[in-house]
Amino acid sequence: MQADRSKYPELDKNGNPIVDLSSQKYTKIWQGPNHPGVTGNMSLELTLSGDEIVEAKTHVGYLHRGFEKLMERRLYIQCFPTCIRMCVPEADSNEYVLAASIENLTDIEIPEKALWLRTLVLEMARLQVLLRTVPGQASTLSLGLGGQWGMYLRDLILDRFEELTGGRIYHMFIIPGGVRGHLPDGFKERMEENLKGIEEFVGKIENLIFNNSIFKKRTVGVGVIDPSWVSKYGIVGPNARAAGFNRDVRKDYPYLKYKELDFEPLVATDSDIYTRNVIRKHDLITTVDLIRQILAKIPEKGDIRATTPNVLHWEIPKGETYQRSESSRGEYGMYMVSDGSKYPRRINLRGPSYTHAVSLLEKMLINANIADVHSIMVSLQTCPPEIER
Amino acid sequence: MDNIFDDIQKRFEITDIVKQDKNLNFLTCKKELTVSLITHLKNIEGFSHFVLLTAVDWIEDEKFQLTYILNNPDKRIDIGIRTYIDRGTATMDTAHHLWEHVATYQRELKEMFGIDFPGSPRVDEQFILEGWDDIPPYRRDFDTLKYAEETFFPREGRKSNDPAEYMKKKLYPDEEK
Amino acid sequence: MSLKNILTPFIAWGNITKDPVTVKDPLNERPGAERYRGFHKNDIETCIGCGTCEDICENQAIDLVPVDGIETKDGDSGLRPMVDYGRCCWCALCVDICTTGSLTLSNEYTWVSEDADDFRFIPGVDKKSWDDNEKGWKKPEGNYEFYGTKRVHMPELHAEDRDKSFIEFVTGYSKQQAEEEADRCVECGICVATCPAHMGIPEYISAIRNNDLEEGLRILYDTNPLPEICGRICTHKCEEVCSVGHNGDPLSIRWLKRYIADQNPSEKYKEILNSENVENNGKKVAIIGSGPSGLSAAYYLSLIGYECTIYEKLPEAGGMMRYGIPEYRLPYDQIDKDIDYILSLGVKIEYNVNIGTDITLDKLKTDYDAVFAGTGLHLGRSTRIPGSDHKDVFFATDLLREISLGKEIQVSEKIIVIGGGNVAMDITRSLARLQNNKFGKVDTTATSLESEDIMPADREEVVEAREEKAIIDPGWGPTSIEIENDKVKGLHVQKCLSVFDESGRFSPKFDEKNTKFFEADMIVESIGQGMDIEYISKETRDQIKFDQRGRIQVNEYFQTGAKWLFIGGDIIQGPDVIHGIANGHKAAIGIDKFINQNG
Amino acid sequence: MSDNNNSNNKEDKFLAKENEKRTVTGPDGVKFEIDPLNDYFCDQKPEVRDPKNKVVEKFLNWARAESLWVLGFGTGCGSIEIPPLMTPRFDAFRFGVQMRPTPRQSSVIIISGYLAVKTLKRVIRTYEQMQSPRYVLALGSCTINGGMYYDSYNTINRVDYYIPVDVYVAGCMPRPEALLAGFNKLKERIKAGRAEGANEYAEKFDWYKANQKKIIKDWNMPDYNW
Repeated sequence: MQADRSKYPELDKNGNPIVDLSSQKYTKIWQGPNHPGVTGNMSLELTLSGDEIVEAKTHVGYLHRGFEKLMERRLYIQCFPTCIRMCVPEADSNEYVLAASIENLTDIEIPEKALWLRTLVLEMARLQVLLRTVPGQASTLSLGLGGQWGMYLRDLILDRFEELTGGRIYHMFIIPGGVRGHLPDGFKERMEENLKGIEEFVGKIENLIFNNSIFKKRTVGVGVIDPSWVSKYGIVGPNARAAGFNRDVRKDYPYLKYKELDFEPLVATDSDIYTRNVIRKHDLITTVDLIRQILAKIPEKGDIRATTPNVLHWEIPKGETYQRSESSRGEYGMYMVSDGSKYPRRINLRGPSYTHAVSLLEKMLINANIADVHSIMVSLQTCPPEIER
Repeated sequence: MDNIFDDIQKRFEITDIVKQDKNLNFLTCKKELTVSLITHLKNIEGFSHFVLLTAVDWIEDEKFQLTYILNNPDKRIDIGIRTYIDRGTATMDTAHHLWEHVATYQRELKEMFGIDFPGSPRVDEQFILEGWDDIPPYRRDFDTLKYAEETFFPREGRKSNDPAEYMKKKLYPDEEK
Repeated sequence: MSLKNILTPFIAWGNITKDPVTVKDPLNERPGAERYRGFHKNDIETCIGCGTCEDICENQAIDLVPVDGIETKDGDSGLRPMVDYGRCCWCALCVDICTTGSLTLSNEYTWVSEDADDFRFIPGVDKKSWDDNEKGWKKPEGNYEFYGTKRVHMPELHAEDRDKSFIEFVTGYSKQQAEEEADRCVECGICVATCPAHMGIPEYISAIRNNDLEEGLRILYDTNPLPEICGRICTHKCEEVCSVGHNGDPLSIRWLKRYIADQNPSEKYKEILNSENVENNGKKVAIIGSGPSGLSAAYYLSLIGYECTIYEKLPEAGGMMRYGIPEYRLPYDQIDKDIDYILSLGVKIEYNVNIGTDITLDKLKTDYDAVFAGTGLHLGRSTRIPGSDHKDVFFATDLLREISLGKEIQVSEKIIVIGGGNVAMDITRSLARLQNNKFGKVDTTATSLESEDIMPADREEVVEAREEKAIIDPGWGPTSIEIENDKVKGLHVQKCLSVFDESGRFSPKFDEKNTKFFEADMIVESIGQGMDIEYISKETRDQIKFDQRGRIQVNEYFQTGAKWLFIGGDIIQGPDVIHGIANGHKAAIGIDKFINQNG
Repeated sequence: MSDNNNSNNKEDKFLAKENEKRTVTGPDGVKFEIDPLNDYFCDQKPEVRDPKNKVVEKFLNWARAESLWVLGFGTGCGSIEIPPLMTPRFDAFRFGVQMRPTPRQSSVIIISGYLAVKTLKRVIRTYEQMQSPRYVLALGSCTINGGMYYDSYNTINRVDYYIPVDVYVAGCMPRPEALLAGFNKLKERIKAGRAEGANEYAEKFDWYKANQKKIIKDWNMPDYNW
């Protein structure tokens, strides 16, 4: 789509538009934080010429709680309930990367069963998020029905979470050293029933959303990520896979039990909103399959937690590490520095949204139509709390 | 992996190589050579994915440690590059020209640690905080609890007792220390 | 765009005949799951108010508050956790670490209020609708512990290697073992008040973890100048109340104390404890008896600058610690290590001086500014049953003293020990060793009034005695000693049903039909000891107040009615090293006050 | 108001560029000065609304209680439970609760958990833009006493110091069912005539403003704006 640049501002030598608001040619509007068209609590400062965006700035910090500071004054075990709030919709990746970082620095051997349970929880979390975002992409175009269905199915997965972990949103299940519970009786059967429902749902949204002419019109060829941007903007996960890069932490750096599971991420090249959503739908199908595989392989007996030192004065050896996992949005990593004391020296979280929703979004929105802003944001699957933490 | 080190060790004065994981290494580089090392790794060695940039405050040594983590997606290896800068002046060469999102990281470091990256786009704009007028909050000498207690009206009326002290007081009321 | 793309979305109309999935009455139809982490419950009877929940709470949501109707007693702080739901995040770490397992979460989750101050409550005390919910989060089963519940085994000699000799059989922790054991501590501090000397137990355990044993020694000497001795033979009341012991083995606090003392060389004590330059204040205090209370008083007084002189009746210092406790439990060189340090501070000691005969108490009164008496319980108490005045019937204290003095004592082939306390175990095990040496076999039986579960002796003493092939047969009350031809034949006993009455007073009840006869040719009585205060002159004794049962009355500083005379130790608080040490410390403070007041 | 002028007169390093005094040229070429903070906002203080007729008021309260229009503003983690609440499983619409995209149409604002200082500023503006009577539902520990961010330098500890709160719901996060219970409580309160948050805000306006200004350092907006 080559836009007519004649009405756009001159560019300065760095390529930035020279926008003179007083010239009355431009409108500046703020989208968010109190706006139904933003994902979560963040805002966009958009400069428009007509209905096309000439300049976009992402503003974050509305959800800043200073976790990285707070965790510096918490024991390692106390970091565990704290850190999971860094990304609300998919809290389990936070738990996992924290536990993995601690375990990497201390060389604790995690029991087999705990590893399987961790894998299960991570996949359930992915399923739960994708049930929200895949039909949610259509909801941005006011095609809300799929979203209503997906939200109901997601709630059933949350019920399974509640049974297994004791919590609906914040599961606090993957604790440093292991996990916090065994599979409840009858869990597999109830889960299987939910998975069947989800498979049926995937078939339905195929017709309801992916074959929908409105959806196609509004998403095919819109919000394109150029493949050359992938390394330039640090794009990961489904967004990179839609642009032709097979990037999946589960395959590339197999952690937990992913080596023993059979799955293949989908890679596409069109790299528009539609393709990204197809990739996510494929992830959803993969995840359903993975959960079946995990439930079949999970050992009946075994410990759920390794023996650790007394958590009240657990000192982690001096060192630093970076541990990653594949969240539904892509590579999710934690950089941890320990100075050998009971408190972490520094914990830094690398969420995919950090690059997706700031530098990439600012780039993608230029020349976009204002009506597509919401779709583009949702297609990048931005999660504001992990940007500012 | 090791041949990369052999190669760069000659050109850049790197020290303290720590093999943390089978595909994760940390090394220390001098401040002046860091950006050129990163450029080298990106352009020659295929470390095309920039993972993160962050700082660690070693207040006792009067130093900030900056950590750049780079990833080679083809060979699937990570390198963490540490560099130490003086805490008082806290300035570092910008690397925003290598990846677009580095500028965001540098903006955050400017705001949260007070580390300046001259030349980095929008580095002086507020990123996360709004109207912050105290010392940068991620610095170790900023006491967040004290700040919160002084600023945010915690709900009053809470009082806790230490079991040991309380028991001594109760069981041996006429003892004094 | 094909026609298909326009028509397929209409499949949604297929749902028009389906039942809605909506929950009809969400408030009542959806209880939380089996393990849901809802609101807190606390079994306040089981809770001991140790505050571990408070320590682990990352949100400072838990306060420990006093509760009406819950008394503070040993092992129970009387405090209960109050939860602030303006802070809680329902992570349930408090449940997982709860030492007694009293704290759980229910599966109730609805609490709305117009007043923000409502959300603070004491679970279990403030009645809530979810108190009886069976479901909710409990500590996960299986291997899921936040702190070690198994005690690190103390290396000791095997029964075969130790049952003939008097060498110390407990060999002490290694560095790794000590740190591992110290790691189990949750630093609640429940033990501190229970310890008569209020030792800084969590602090010195923390010093072991931090590998700062010099700091550990300083903490020990703050309240206890005999750590080597206490680290071996203390009655460790602290371990009985240890909160970790509610769900697992209690911490072996005594062995950890011993570890600190063992690891610090005696020659560095002065430097570590910073006691090299103590200024003499010119005041003098006399101390009668070099037992734990006397030594403790001397230590703390000399630290403030007093010149202390100890008068000891026996040839070596240590009192009951040396002459009442067998060497296999407390080697003499360790006693010397502690005592030598105290003496190195300038404390003088006069051996073989008997107050009352060699020097009178009144002379001490005039020569010194104050007198502390810790003369201990050296007189054996008799059962006074028929035959107990026979020459082959001995008191345990006498025998133990003789063994320590190196004298040969009578050892027969069949021995009965009457008593179930630690002294009885000491003499039983000592005699068993001597028998083993002399005859190559053991035939010593200890019998006590108390049944096995309420025997006052430490559990491990009983176990170890049995390992050494002594027989422990508790629950019998002695009735008479059979004597034939002026030779002891044995002991008649009857079954003891209960020792104490409802109000806890000593009033044993017997089953007279159920009797037994123990064959023996030597009998040792070990049912308690008495004090000897003959050395106190008549007029002084008139000033001292006694209660109805003949016990000396003292104030909180162990000061008697005669203001210059302080009495402490076993005489006041029964046979116990740590009480003696605490008494000595308190008395030292009291003496300092008394002398300062008198100018 | 005098305070507004203050914020204009003093050199404010946080003042947004759009709010600065400047000269602009109109489409017809005429130049004129604008002072956004004074020109663009109404600066009238809120007034206490005193219902004259008790019977009518009772009827109105019943009507208000049965149709709670909630502003769709997710201020914290709690907003994650709003979508399930509004979708088929819990279907809050049947209880008269529905989401609105703009403060002008809403009567209820949900403070869903912690409030960062930056969000608080928006929440205050939003709250002031809502029509009276307006109600505040506060979710989770964070709104009561700081929750797990009690020691954070960027989140407030209690909401009731900045805007009046009607009902608190405990939880972290409160489940949709608990939220529905919160709405029931709010209805009860409105029907009983106790939900007078808007009047309270007007009565104690200076106190609320002082609290707000204590923590919002870049106060580059008028004192009252709607």
